[in-house]
Amino acid sequence: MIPTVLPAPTNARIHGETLASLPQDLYIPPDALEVYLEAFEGPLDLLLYLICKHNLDILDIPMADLTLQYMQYVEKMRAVKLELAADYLLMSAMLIEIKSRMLLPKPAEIEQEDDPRAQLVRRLMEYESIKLAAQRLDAMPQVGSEILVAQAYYQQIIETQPPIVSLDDLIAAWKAVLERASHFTHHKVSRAELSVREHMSQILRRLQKEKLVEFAALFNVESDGIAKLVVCFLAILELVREGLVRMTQQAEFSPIYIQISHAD
Amino acid sequence: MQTEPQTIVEMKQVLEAALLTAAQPLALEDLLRLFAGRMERATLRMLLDELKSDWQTRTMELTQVASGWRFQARAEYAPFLARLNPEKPQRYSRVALETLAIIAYRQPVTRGDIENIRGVAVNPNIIRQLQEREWIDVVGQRDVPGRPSLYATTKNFLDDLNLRSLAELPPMENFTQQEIPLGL
Amino acid sequence: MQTEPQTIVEMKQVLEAALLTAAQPLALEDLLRLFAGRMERATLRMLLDELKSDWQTRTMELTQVASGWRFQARAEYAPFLARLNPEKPQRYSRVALETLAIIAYRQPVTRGDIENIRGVAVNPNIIRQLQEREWIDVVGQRDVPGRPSLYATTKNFLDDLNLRSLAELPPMENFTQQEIPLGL
Repeated sequence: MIPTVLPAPTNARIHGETLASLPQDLYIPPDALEVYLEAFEGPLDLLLYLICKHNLDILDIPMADLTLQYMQYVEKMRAVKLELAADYLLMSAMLIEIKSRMLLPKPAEIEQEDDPRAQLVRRLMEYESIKLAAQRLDAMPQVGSEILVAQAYYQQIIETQPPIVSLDDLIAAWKAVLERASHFTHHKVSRAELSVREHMSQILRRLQKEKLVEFAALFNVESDGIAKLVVCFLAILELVREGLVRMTQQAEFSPIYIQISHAD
Repeated sequence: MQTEPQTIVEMKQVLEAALLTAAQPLALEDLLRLFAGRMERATLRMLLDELKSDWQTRTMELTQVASGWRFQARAEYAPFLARLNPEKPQRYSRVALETLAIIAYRQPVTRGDIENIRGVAVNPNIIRQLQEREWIDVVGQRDVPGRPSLYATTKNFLDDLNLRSLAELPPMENFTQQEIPLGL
Repeated sequence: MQTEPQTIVEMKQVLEAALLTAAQPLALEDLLRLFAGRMERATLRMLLDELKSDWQTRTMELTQVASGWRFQARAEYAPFLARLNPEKPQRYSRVALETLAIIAYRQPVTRGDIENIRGVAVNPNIIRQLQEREWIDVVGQRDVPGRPSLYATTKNFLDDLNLRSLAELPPMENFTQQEIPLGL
């Protein structure tokens, strides 16, 4: 493969110091030009290559030489593969601009102006460091090739979980029930405070265990506040009304007893 | 280049590393490739047997299945491993949720009550499902022919919904007053 | 029902079984689930350290990467294991690697940023390729006209490169941050 015999430059020269050995000079067979050009990853890559190949100092680029060489490559490129050239043409424009700015005489008062090459140099260096970083990333061991992760077999069993019910689910369900119940107007949905209904269940639970409970014993006068006592009383009345419990009293002023209603 | 494993121990290590990291069971042919042709089948079998017994009392067992050898976690660890990938919790059906809501808001109720309110027969499985979850229980029987069970919600239900008492369920009275003619 | 592990040895066995079968790194949260909430984070860390040193001289090493803990074969076994899969997973092209390097070292970046650094238009296939590998993802949009997507590397990328955090990436050659003395 042709690109492999064209080691793209990884290191340029900085202040005359060579960071890596320079690539050998090129011989480009005409029919391989396209492949060769594709070996470059863009105008910056090509510029770095030219700087490297011609042993130029990246910090003191002779713009005339560089621009000339660059234009030669771009011409070849245009001849072979036009769609490749757009980014390269943009760079030519930039190079020519830099070159012309350097040729213009500078008035004394703006002598401190930045070297017009500075931005290009920054971009070249940024790109150079990204190229190096990319090579280092590529050299790192990766899961799937150098790194193999333990993945022994295990018999999967599914731990079943009970369905989750949120308060919102419950309320939505209740709303749906009420909405539909409104169509059955013959049915009476009695209205009672929820706390009353809760007490009804609690009293029933207690009566199942204790069979017969004295009325007064259902009230926890010491600990429950008035509100709770009232709720408890309402619950008993509701239980009686619904025929769920029976109240008995042997004689006037004798204790009242409550028990679950039994058919017998 | 890597030096080839020389000792029995080193050979077993190569086998162990391969079998622990393989996504599929490895056939004898695969395992032979590990040693680049410098391994006899008989020796390989012997090594596998040794490796198997090395792991006898450990977390994995080396087993032979149809397509080859693999390490697998011993069955006793399966219940723990299952906790890593819990099945997505299911949801109750609409019928079940409505049944639960009726029991919560209108307890104590019989199946007949629930049927009256919903206008359809109650599936006994749903009642059983809620009982098994210990969210509802029977708190008595109504004193009518057939003595139907009265259902109410339990403490467990309150705990699971993070409520201290039923009174913390949002009151639906405003809603019901508008929508339903109440039989007071 | 499974009895919960009681001793340190039993707890380490549950951890080992989970980590040897996981295929993906397991986060501390995952590992805590193995014990159904009956494990302190500090204890878990201690157990992991012990497990790691138990395996010190064995075929696998317990390592911590960005998204959690995993067992992986020691590097010395890689050449043998490579013989099992002679087809090397494809490495990325230079373009893809440079794009990845820019995202890794300069994140979060837009396509425009990548184009500025590389001086060439970004091939959308390369971005897609890296996204499909779950090495990069979109972490937001830059608040400029067009609201271009901002790309960053993922935990998966770090996991696959055996890193715990971006700080462990090889340091970048810092030509650009120095003042550039120009030969005027």
